[in-house]
Amino acid sequence: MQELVDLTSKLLQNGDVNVVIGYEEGPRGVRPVVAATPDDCRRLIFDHRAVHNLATYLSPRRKHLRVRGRAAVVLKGCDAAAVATLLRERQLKRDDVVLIGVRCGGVYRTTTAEGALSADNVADRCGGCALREPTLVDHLVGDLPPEPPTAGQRAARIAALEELSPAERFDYWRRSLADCVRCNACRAVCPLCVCERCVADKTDPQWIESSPHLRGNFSWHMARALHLAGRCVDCGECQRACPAGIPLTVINGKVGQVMGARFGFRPTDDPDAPAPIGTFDPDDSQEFIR
Amino acid sequence: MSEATATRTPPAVDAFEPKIIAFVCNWCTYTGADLAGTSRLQMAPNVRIIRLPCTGRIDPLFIVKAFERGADGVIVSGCHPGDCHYTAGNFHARRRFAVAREIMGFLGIDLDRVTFSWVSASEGGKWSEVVNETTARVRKLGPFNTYRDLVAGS
Amino acid sequence: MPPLAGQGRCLESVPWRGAPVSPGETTLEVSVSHNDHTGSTLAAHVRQVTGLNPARCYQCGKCSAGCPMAAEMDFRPHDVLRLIQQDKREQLLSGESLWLCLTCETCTARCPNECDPARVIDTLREMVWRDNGGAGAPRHIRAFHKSFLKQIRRSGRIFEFGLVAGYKMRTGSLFSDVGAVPGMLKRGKLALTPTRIKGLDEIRRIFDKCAAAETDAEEP
Amino acid sequence: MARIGVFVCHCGENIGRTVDCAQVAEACGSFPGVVHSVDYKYMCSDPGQLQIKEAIKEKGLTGVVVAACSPHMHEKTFRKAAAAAGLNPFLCEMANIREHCSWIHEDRARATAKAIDLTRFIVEKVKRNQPLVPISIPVERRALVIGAGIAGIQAALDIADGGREVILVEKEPSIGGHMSQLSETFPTLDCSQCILTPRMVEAFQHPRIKLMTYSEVESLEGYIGNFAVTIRKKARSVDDELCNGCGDCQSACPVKKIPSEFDAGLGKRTAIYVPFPQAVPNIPVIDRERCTRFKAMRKGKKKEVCGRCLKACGREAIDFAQEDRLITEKVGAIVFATGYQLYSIGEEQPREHLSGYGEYGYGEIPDVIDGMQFERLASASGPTGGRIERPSDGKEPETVVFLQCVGSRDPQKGIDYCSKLCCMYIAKHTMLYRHKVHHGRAVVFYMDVRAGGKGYDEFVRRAVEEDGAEYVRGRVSRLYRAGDKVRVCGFDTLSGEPLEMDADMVVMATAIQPQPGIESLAQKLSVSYDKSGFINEAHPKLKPVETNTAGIYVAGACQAPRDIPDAVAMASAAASKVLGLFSNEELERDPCVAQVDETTCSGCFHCERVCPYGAVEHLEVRDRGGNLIKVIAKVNQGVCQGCGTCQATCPSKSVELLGFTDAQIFAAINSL
Amino acid sequence: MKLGYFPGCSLHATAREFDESLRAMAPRLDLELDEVEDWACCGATSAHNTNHLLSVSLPARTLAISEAQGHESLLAPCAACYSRLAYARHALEADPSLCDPVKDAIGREPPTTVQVLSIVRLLADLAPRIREKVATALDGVQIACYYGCLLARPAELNDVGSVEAPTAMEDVVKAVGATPVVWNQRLECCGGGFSLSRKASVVRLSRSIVEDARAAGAAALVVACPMCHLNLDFRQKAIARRSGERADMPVFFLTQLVGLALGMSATELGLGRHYVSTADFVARLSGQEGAAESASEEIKEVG
Repeated sequence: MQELVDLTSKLLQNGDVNVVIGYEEGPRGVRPVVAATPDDCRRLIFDHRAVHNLATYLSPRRKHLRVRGRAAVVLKGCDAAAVATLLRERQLKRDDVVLIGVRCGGVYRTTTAEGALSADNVADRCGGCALREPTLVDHLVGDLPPEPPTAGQRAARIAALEELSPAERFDYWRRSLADCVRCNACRAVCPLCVCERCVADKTDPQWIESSPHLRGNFSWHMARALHLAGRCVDCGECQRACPAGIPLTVINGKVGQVMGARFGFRPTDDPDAPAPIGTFDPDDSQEFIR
Repeated sequence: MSEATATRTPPAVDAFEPKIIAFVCNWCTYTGADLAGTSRLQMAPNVRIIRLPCTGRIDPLFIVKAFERGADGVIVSGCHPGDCHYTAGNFHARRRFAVAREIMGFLGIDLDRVTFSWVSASEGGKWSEVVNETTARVRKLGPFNTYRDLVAGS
Repeated sequence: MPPLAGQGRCLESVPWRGAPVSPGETTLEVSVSHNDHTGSTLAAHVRQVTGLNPARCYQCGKCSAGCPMAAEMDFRPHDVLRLIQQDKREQLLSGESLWLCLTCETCTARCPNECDPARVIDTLREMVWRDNGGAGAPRHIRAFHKSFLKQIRRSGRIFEFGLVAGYKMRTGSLFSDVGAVPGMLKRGKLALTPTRIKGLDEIRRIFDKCAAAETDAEEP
Repeated sequence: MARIGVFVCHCGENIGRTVDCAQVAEACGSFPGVVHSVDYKYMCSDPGQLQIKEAIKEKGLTGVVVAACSPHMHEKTFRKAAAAAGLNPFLCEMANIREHCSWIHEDRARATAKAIDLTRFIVEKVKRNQPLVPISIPVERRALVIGAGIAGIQAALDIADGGREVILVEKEPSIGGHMSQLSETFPTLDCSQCILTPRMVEAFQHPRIKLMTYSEVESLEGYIGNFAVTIRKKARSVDDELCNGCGDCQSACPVKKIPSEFDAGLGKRTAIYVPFPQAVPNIPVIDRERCTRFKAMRKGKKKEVCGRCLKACGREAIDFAQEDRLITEKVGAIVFATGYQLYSIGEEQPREHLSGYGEYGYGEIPDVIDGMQFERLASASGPTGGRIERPSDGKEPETVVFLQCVGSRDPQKGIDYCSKLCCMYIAKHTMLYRHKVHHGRAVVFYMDVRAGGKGYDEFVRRAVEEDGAEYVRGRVSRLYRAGDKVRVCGFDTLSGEPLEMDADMVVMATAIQPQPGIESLAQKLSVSYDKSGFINEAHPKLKPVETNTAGIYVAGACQAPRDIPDAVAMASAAASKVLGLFSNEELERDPCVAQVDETTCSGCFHCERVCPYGAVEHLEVRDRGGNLIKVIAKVNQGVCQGCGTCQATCPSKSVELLGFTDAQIFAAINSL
Repeated sequence: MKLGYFPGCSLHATAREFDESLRAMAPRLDLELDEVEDWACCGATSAHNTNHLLSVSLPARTLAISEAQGHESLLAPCAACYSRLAYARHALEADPSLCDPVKDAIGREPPTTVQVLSIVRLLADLAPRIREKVATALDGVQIACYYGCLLARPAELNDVGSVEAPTAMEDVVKAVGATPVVWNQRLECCGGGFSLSRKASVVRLSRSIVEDARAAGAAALVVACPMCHLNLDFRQKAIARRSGERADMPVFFLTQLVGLALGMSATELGLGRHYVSTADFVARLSGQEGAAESASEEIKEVG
């Protein structure tokens, strides 16, 4: 994508930024890259395989990246929504980064998929995306591609799970979570897990049992879902990073549905939009309260 | 009031008696429960109250923690919307509970084990109903060892 | 001071707030109504059909003060509401006052308490019409409605000559206004043959489904 | 190691009847960390308390658990006893085995088991309790009173007479409020200005009252005892030091046809003006919207036009270049007394959800006026010198119709409530009118007459019986012009007949509403208000002059429609609250407040978003070189009220609510 | 601008001139009227006085057809029809529980999009265009704008300005150069549907309207409702009999008044169909004696 290459080269040349975080061709499809010279920028690409949420690299926990100075970062709409959340939660100063938005026609589930986007290979979040042209950004590149197809598998899976009895659902998750080894990859990759010290690491008192047994796993994934409620932009990085193949985006998707249905929440790249948790409406529905 | 009559006759030794933890706010529900006492409203003896300043103080993970420790049911109760001693704690809590409840349900915790209620300082009667209904419901569901024993299952 | 979540706000449905009441004291309830609206009283009927609560009327009389027909009525709009409140069914439903309402909606527009007398009166008329075909209504008005609805059922539209003729038949006042007919005809204001719409079966279906009393069988 | 003492109370038979107290004491004695466990008939009695004190001393207890009644009943008692024995009072807690156990159960075995459980919860909690020290906050013993109508003046005078300084802020050029506009007052018919003016002068001259007229509250920071208020002193365009109030500028001003606000639009004023002759302070202000010179300046004209006031002033007090000034003052308490306005009857409404009364033709028909306009007509200082003249042609009206409840009790137009004063002032109007126009008819259309108050009903009866006011029960549907008269279409619901009549003038008792802009002021002060804009009191019965922000009090008609005696009573009540607060140099606060762990806080400020009190501040953490490392949350313990919502919200659990820490609660849960 | 058009029964009979003048005027204001196919009577007073469901279902069928024809807006010049159609739309929106029974009755999807438009609203919106195209300005002619009940009330259906002080009709009258008089009775009821069944009431109510307009100095009344027209025009003779004095107050449909200003002929506007002669009024407009005669000729011819 020449426009992207030109823009980022110029940013580096002019000294506007010290590094550019973007995508390049890698051995297994597309991968993130930190470009430090205009030369590096020539490798920058963007296509349906640009699955990663590069907002992760703006998290304050990535101290090794922060020391490299002012960064420009390539963002899809969903990634921009994550940046907006970082801004809203004061984890990032707007002036410290240059945001390059890409008009987006959807991405695959994996970095290595090929062929036209279809309902079978498109990422769950892409269908009906309202952020295909991010507004938060400093620069917006590319032409607006056609709308992505909608993947229905996840919604179907959520619906199917909801059909089950509580005991059957419990059983399903018991089997799924049994594989969790608490490697914390989901936490490490999440652009919005920004705590200095995760609640799961707190010892006195201990909130979440830390050894990888099922009871601790349940607590951990419940806490994770709770802490991401109203913040998660559904980038799906957690599931992609999970070595145990736990269907984390199914949980995220369910939480997203709840936030949407109850509080009209959709991920947005407006950092001034109020977050649904931390605000309230006196008339919030309370059908579950006696 | 079937619960009250039930308590008069000692239960069979091996009958299941659920353990229920109630997280309540100091200003409304705790005081409402006090009023139930002053009014001598008989109710099931299965509920153990933990007093907190406000429902706003209640992290949903408290509920999970209670299940981990072998509670069979949980009650969460505070001031009616608009009556919060701290103005808005219960409004924030309501949003948090709404989400947490659905997540718990989605992960397979039977939501009949958790009761959310608003009980004001003047609703001693309502408090006894909440206690009795929750106890009856949880008794029907049986013990919730499933959760406590997860640690053994893995 | 940063914007606060709870204070410095308008608390809509809450009349007051702050410290909790001490035991034994009741909280102020604002939205709960203990008025029966499921029973068989007139008030319950009106409430069930329209969602309006006749108990809201505090008899200020503003409706009747503006009513163009008040001078000719035995029960003025505010009397109607009062009789509903007292559940005086017979007295209210048998009188002709209900039928004198022109539905000009002046009462409704000016009612301070959202009682909507016009809608209430329509509801009562419908009740009477359904129960006994509008017995109690002044003969001419009753005849007019019957002819009018019959016309619609037959033709789908109003054919005024036929309407007038039908109405005159019913009232027997064949010769009042009869002098107007030539003038009307001269001015092209009366068509002599009815226009029937194509979808007459649809119109009949509507009448049947709405359980409207005007069936063909009713009159020759 | 913890050394906990458990004291189980029988409460006579109250607990002992259903709970085996000895068994509870015995069971508790075996809990880890419990070194002393006893039961006793009445723990709250002197000998009971003595047992606790002695045990603390003898056994070296580090915590005390009293298993007895509700902590709401006796927590203070036992904490005091603990403190007397040298134990930090916050290390003493109660297990509620009476209200929550013995009184609600009959099965002795199960009640006893439950009592043991409840006591165990508290024992586990107390093991993790920390000694806490009550927080003391210094009190700035000066008060701010917002609004200088009769309520504000009264509150200011009471506080000042009580020996404390007061800043009295008024947005209009003069103090006095609506009361200064009134002709006479019910139920005594004494002249309003005659009783008010001395009060205004007293406030002006009081050594401890600092008067700030033509000023508004811009912003507020801080908390009870320690507010910092910023006041905007609007540009008067007249130097108040130099002006001697001679009035030459007013005489010189060529713009003379501006409807006077003080005369409710019935009289005229100039562009530089003193609102009324008795104004305090007697210093004019230039109405920059209307002044020729300012108009020309706004249009960008370079040349200085007019300036006649400047030339007329012998003291060179006119200052066209004056600008608004912002002044910050420190105060410890605030009285909110901004008063009311009348519902505007026309189509245009200051509050968007309200609709006007097109059917009454206000603004279209000149002889339809509101109650305040009638006050000005009847006032000896008014535009007609107290003669009742109708606005259209100056004729003395021979029939005056009064309409009550215009805007009040009218949910359809947006106001549900009763405005409370109208019944009384309409009765007063009929009397004033009949006293001046002996042959005139005064007809009142009303719905109910609400005259609850000392001498009030007698007053209304007098209007009817002695002064011949004719009362007709019914609302009026429409007013319209009939020649030079006003046709009134009403209905007499008592006789059951329509009633149409022609009036020479119609007076409408329009609803009482809070001042426009009260919502934004309330937001600045973070006090809550109802949907009509009236300020909410903290409790409708028991805290009628407190708002739910500590240190801010409310008086007069900004809280609900209030007549003069009510407003004055509230003002004095608020003043006494303020003086009570100021009787201490320091405030003591419950130390159960939130505390942030600086090492783990990530500065996401979720806590700040949910805090109902604005207690969360930003703390910059710097390294030794002064470089900013991070910005984290810090709880202002003077403001925090201890709800703990921040703690539940904090994702990394970096906030702790002292007295209810996670460790304490988990300990209780874990002991299940 | 293309609009759905619902003439209603009266415009095919007693108020033919309303229909004629509207159709004749439409092209001059670039309006294209697309009549709703096979429309039926709105049910009028008789339906809503006796059967609420019927009173919603009859108009709902017409509205549903109109939507199917692709109309975004539907013009209902008759104020009574406007009121019933607009009410049906409003009721279906405000009370979702009505949707099922109505759907069952009309055998179609109940309407959800079409906007019902009154002639007064339409012409008020077109006022700038009318002002541009005025051929014979009615300068200084005093007109009493009569709204009656159905255009202004109830508030939910009002599209002519506020309930107590609407201005839309005055805006149109001003656009053609005439002067709306200030008078009292413009929102009072004329007796409406009682024209046939309770003539005495109609005469009583209409009389006070005509007399008030006259007292205010109006040269003519303007209406937008066939019932009002019938009561004020046709019944003026009976009013005169009652009061002993002839008012001779011409009563125009708003479309006719606009048509006159646009330079259309009396024939085109159906002025000859009136009971109270409009000849003098029209003659004074053109300000020529000859014109007065020819106007009156033309009007007679039609009559």
